[in-house]
Amino acid sequence: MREIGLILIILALFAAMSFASPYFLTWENMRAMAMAFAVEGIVVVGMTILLISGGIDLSVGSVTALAMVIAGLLFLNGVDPWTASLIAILACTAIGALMGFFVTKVGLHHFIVSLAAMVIARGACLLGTGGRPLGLFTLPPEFKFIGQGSIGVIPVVIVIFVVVVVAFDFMLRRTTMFRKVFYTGSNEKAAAYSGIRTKKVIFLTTTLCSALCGFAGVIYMARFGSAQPTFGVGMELNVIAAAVIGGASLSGGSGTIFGAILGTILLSVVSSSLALLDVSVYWQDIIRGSILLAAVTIDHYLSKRRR
Amino acid sequence: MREIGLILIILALFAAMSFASPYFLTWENMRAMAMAFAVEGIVVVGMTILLISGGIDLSVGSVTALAMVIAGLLFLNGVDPWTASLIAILACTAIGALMGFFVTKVGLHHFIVSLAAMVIARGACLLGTGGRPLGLFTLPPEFKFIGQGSIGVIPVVIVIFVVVVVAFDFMLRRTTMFRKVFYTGSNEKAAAYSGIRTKKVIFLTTTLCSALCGFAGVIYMARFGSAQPTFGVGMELNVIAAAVIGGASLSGGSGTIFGAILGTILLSVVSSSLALLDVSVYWQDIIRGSILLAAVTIDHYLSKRRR
Amino acid sequence: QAGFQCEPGETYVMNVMVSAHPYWVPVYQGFKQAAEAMGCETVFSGTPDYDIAKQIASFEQDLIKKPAGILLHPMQADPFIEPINRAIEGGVEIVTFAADSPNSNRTAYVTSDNVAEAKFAAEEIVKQVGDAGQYAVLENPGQSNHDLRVTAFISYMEENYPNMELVGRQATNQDSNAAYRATASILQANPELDAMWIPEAGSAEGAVAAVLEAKADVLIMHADVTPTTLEHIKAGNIHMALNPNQGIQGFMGFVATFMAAHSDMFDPFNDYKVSGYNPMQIPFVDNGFAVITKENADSFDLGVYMEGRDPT
Amino acid sequence: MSDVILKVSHLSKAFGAIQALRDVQFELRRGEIHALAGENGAGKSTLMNIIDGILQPDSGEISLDGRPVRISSPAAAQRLGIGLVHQEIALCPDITVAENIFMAATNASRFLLVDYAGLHRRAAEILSGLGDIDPSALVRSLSISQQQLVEIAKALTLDCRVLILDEPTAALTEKEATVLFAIMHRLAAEGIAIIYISHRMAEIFGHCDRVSVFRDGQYVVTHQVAETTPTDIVNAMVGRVVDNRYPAKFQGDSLAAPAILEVENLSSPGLFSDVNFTLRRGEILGFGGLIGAGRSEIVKGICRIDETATGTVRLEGKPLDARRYQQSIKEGLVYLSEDRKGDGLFLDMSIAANVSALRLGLVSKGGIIDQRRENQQASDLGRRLNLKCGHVRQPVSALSGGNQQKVAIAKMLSVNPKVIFLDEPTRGVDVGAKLEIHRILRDLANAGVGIVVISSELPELIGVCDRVLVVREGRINGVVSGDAMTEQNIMYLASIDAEQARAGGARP
Ligand SMILES: Nc1ncnc2c1ncn2[C@@H]1O[C@H](COP(=O)(O)OP(=O)(O)OP(=O)(O)O)[C@@H](O)[C@H]1O
Ligand SMILES: Nc1ncnc2c1ncn2[C@@H]1O[C@H](COP(=O)(O)OP(=O)(O)OP(=O)(O)O)[C@@H](O)[C@H]1O
Ligand SMILES: [Mg+2]
Ligand SMILES: [Mg+2]
Repeated sequence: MREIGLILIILALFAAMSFASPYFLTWENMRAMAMAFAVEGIVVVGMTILLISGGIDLSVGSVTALAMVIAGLLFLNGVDPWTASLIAILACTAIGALMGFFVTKVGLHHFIVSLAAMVIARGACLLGTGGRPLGLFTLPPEFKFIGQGSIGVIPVVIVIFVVVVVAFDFMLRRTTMFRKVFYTGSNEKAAAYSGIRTKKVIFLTTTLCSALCGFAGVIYMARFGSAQPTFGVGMELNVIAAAVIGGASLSGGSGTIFGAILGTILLSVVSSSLALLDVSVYWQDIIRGSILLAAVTIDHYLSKRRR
Repeated sequence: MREIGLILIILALFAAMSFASPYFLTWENMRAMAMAFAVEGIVVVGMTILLISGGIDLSVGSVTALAMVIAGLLFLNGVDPWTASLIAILACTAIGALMGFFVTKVGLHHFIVSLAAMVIARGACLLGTGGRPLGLFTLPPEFKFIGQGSIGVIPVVIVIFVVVVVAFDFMLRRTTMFRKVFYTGSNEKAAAYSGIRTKKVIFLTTTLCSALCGFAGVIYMARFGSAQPTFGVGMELNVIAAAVIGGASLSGGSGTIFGAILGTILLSVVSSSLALLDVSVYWQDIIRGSILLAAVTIDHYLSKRRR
Repeated sequence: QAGFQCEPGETYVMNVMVSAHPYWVPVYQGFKQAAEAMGCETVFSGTPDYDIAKQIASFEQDLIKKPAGILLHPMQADPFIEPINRAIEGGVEIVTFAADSPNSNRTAYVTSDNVAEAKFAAEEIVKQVGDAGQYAVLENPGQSNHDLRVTAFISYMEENYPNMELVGRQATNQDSNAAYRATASILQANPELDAMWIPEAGSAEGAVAAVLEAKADVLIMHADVTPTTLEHIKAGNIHMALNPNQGIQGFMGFVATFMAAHSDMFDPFNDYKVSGYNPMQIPFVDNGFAVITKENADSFDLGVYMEGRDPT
Repeated sequence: MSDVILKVSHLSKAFGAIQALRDVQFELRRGEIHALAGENGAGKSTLMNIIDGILQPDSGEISLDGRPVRISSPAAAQRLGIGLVHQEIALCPDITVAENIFMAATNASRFLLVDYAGLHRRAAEILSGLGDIDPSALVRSLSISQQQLVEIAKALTLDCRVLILDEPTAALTEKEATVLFAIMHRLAAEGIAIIYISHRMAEIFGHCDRVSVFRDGQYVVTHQVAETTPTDIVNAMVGRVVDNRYPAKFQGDSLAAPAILEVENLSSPGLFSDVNFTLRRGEILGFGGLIGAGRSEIVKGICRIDETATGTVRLEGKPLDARRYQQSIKEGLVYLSEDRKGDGLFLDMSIAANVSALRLGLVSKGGIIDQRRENQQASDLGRRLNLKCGHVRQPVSALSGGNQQKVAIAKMLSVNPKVIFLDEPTRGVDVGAKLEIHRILRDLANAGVGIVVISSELPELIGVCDRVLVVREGRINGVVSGDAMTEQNIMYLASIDAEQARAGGARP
């Protein structure tokens, strides 16, 4: 399994951290750390699938924010939060479909199309809110429950995250539908010559990624009880990095959800750990960057040796 | 020529803007617009060459900032500004070389390596300055001349920009040295089979890109008379977008400096125009993104028809 | 014609960076109200980006239109020296606000006193939790006013209340998810944490979510305000917010710019005639800050304030 | 000075668990054309890659002119005077033909600037002898056989003492191959030593001086060509006696059998025009012609891979109204591409995933892939085609060229199509497997599947097909069948316009 290297690195990090801080291996800390990456993890799932199909999406951060803004505005205008969320997710899906259109029908590159979408979606957030965050304190408790509640001791957010990850991981590994994503990303021409409608596949992965951003945005809204038009700036690099650390190829054709989530966990746990140890802010970036580099280097050698 | 589409689009934009605003076609406005992209244009040159060789660099913004910070700190500690600048450029070159090492010797992907470099270089900026900009008001006038002076009516910055662009454009088109960059990016295996030391080529393009960032950073310092640790956040996307709009391929093997500079001009003139027209900020992003998308779509069709 | 009146068509510009940020909205309203009172035109300009080169370009483009004066929020001090001086030489008067370019020839600087805010916050925290305990701060390295709020706070605590211990100091850069993560970790490491000081509202949103989730008893104070933090103040989750008087900042900013442009109405007792500088020199105007608590929170709803007003 | 220029001794190389070369020896003499023969995966390309510095041996020694050398990279090999034409085409797609041809020269150039005019002039000179290729075209726009010619042109510019050609004629027709052999003989006469790898016995016996045989990564034997026979070589390759006859042809009256596929007035501007033919039940139809004649394009037009082609196609009497290739596949038309690397295979995916790609439904249930069935399918077909691989979850990229081709064919055979179009199906496939493929095709034809074979190898066309359509400049220039199917007739039709010939009174 390709992911063993990453698992070992994460375990090593956990071991080191539990020596360094008595608070690390507590239930509360694990819970807090998981909450910090769970929602972004949903976006990582979408990005990974898109990367496998050979695409990329720079708009994830602003599309996520747009979902919050749309749902928030609708709610403030009297729409019930569930309908509002559904509409917001559909709107994000439509953005993804539009990007898919420009990529597959017009023939532009994902990078440029999603860059334009990133700017436009951010603009829509600003236009919708006048740049001001929306306070959604009045969201009904049963809606807030998605973002803030717990089932037993497990936060709902984490349950949702696990369900999404497990479902997509299974589908990506096993279903014929998602196998076509691999074929398309591995060699688009060969896939077309195998009777796969590659443009449709790329259209769908592009759309799916935005839809998952919409879903994540709605959860963020329930969680923070607000809609921030500037939410998720720079998220794209983090999300792509997580997928790539987890083994996804930027040229398409390979990657796993499981690996990408491990990448997410690695990045997030490093940040949380630096905060837990109260490392000086001026050193944090340097340490974080170095750990990232060290981790991928070690993983690279580990996976080379196993081959 | 591939660039004709872009030239037409830019001309159309100029024509539309000179109708829309009496201030557009003034010498002062042209000067202000050119000053806004000239230094970044130098970074675009480095990025384009790197993209052609098949690489990518996310660290350009923070490496540029680091050059300012290093040169600024040295100057404040008594080093003369020319020596300080040289050391800063060398330091950035060393960062590029280090990235090149991780890419070519260790075998990691440019994306991840440069992401780590981006975080580390930003951390170094914060560490060196404590997060506060360095005031370099006392820089000697002959040094400030680089950034603020004019030769006749032409600002020195623009002269430098034009020289760099013309020189690299010529070299990339005509010299045997830079043709190898195309061969390597187009098909690394084929290039290697022809005896080209492709790793060396990639190492050098990676290093060159950072060196040009260093150079740009020093010019920025002379221009602003200060060193800002937070300078250039998000610059990478802008720079890559400019190169891609100008025809560079993200999978390597094609691109021109001339095209990339046209891409830079397009992006920058759109921003400047929106500012000049006092378009509501809440609309600016939406308009900017839409123009970007429209421009690449039109360019795409124009270049398809010519084929 | 009265002295405090504009010529027809006389225009004043307010130029900022990250121009979609809601902070500018009430400032510009104050600016506009002053302008209307004096029969002047106004323009809101700047760059939506956090990019100094772009802000300078937009500033220079403002100059091309020859306004009477510009109220400027310079993203960085020194890069603006040359453009400001060139503007003034070209007959456009410049006043800075919320951030300064002290080495330039700008005629006035209007701001809230970040050090005063920090002192007030420190005193309030000590008043609430006592003078021996633990506190943490979130910060945003590189943004000068946020930096000042944090550093002044810490040094004031260290000097006056040595038994207050700083146990967490994390950079969150106005990102609520980063603030959530950092606060959650700080709370894990410091279950006894008493108070937090946060220099802006975006991070406060994430921090309060983490505090609520951990069911910790932590007193949160922050600067600036958003609708969400406002609700948290009303709900008692956030103790208090300190908000600069943006309206005064804009109003005084306009007045100072206008006066700089109409300096001929003023003949002070000094050497300006021989030295050649603008007689309307006002090194520092403090626009003050408001303290937002559960009781007065309703007055700080920007949405309500902006109803029926034109944002541009 | 001995006339041995290159000597390899005790060379071994393993890829993980696979021992590609085991204690190999080999000797090459100045001025000889030395053939290498061996089944797919025997290790021929691996040995060549080691000699060219692309791979490093695990152990063993290479000496040049009697001196041991370490060849660390292709650049080092070039300095030693070793040039290699690769089995897999490796050209820069976004660069012009001329620049591709002179890539090595540009690399070694001591001049600062590229002399484009000179490059184009010299490229045109070299190409003029080989085929009709514009030196200023981008390589991306060439067909795979034209790319193969560019590869050869590239090697001819190298100033080398040892020239290695790894299956250069796999996708070339007789005409181009003849030109190549003439050049090879000229070079050999100048004292250059040539290693020539091919699965075509006729070429080995027609043009080479000596032949060395490899089997399973081991060196077997070297013969003077004059002193051995193709049968001996084949037997040495596979280690047993091989029955190398083509399978029996279609027995019945081909004109009376019901039509499976009828093509009428098929045209595509600039590529081909007015193509008419009928494929009958039980027959194997061949397409002959020179490189760039348009054979591949015609077939792509029929399958709707080229969506702009106009004309009627009837499948089993009913008009086929597929607009896209995907619909053609559903109707039962499949196409094996001539460019296995470019559009035939998913190189970084497993053998099993490649084989199942055409119809995942066969190895899945309710949309869920059953990996066991997928593996089973691949290993069954692999066994039939004598596929040499570690296991079916291995990536295709780790296979030898011929074995990759077998995977591509296995993929076609995994579904049950009505008509199969095979474009250069046995490109790079060894003698044994080739026969097996021919036999499978014949069995399929007998079972009622329509088979169309495009091949540049005339003996194969003649041996396998019942009828051959000869294409010239996008038109069907003639049909040969039965005893008229001779290399001469096909070559004649391929190169001379039939109508003009009739008018001029010439006869085939
Ligand atoms: N990169 C690789 N990784 C793993 N195994 C490899 C790799 N390259 C070659 N092999 C294996 O080495 C063996 C020899 O392959 P090689 O390409 O030398 O065969 P060949 O004689 O050239 O065959 P062909 O006639 O099919 O071209 C094969 O079993 C092949 O699977
Ligand atoms: N994508 C393309 N763009 C432009 N021209 C093409 C393209 N593909 C093929 N051609 C041209 O169409 C002509 C017919 O090519 P085709 O591949 O059908 O020939 P062929 O008879 O199959 O020969 P080959 O042995 O080269 O495959 C050639 O001149 C080729 O250069
Ligand atoms: Mg081979
Ligand atoms: Mg062909």
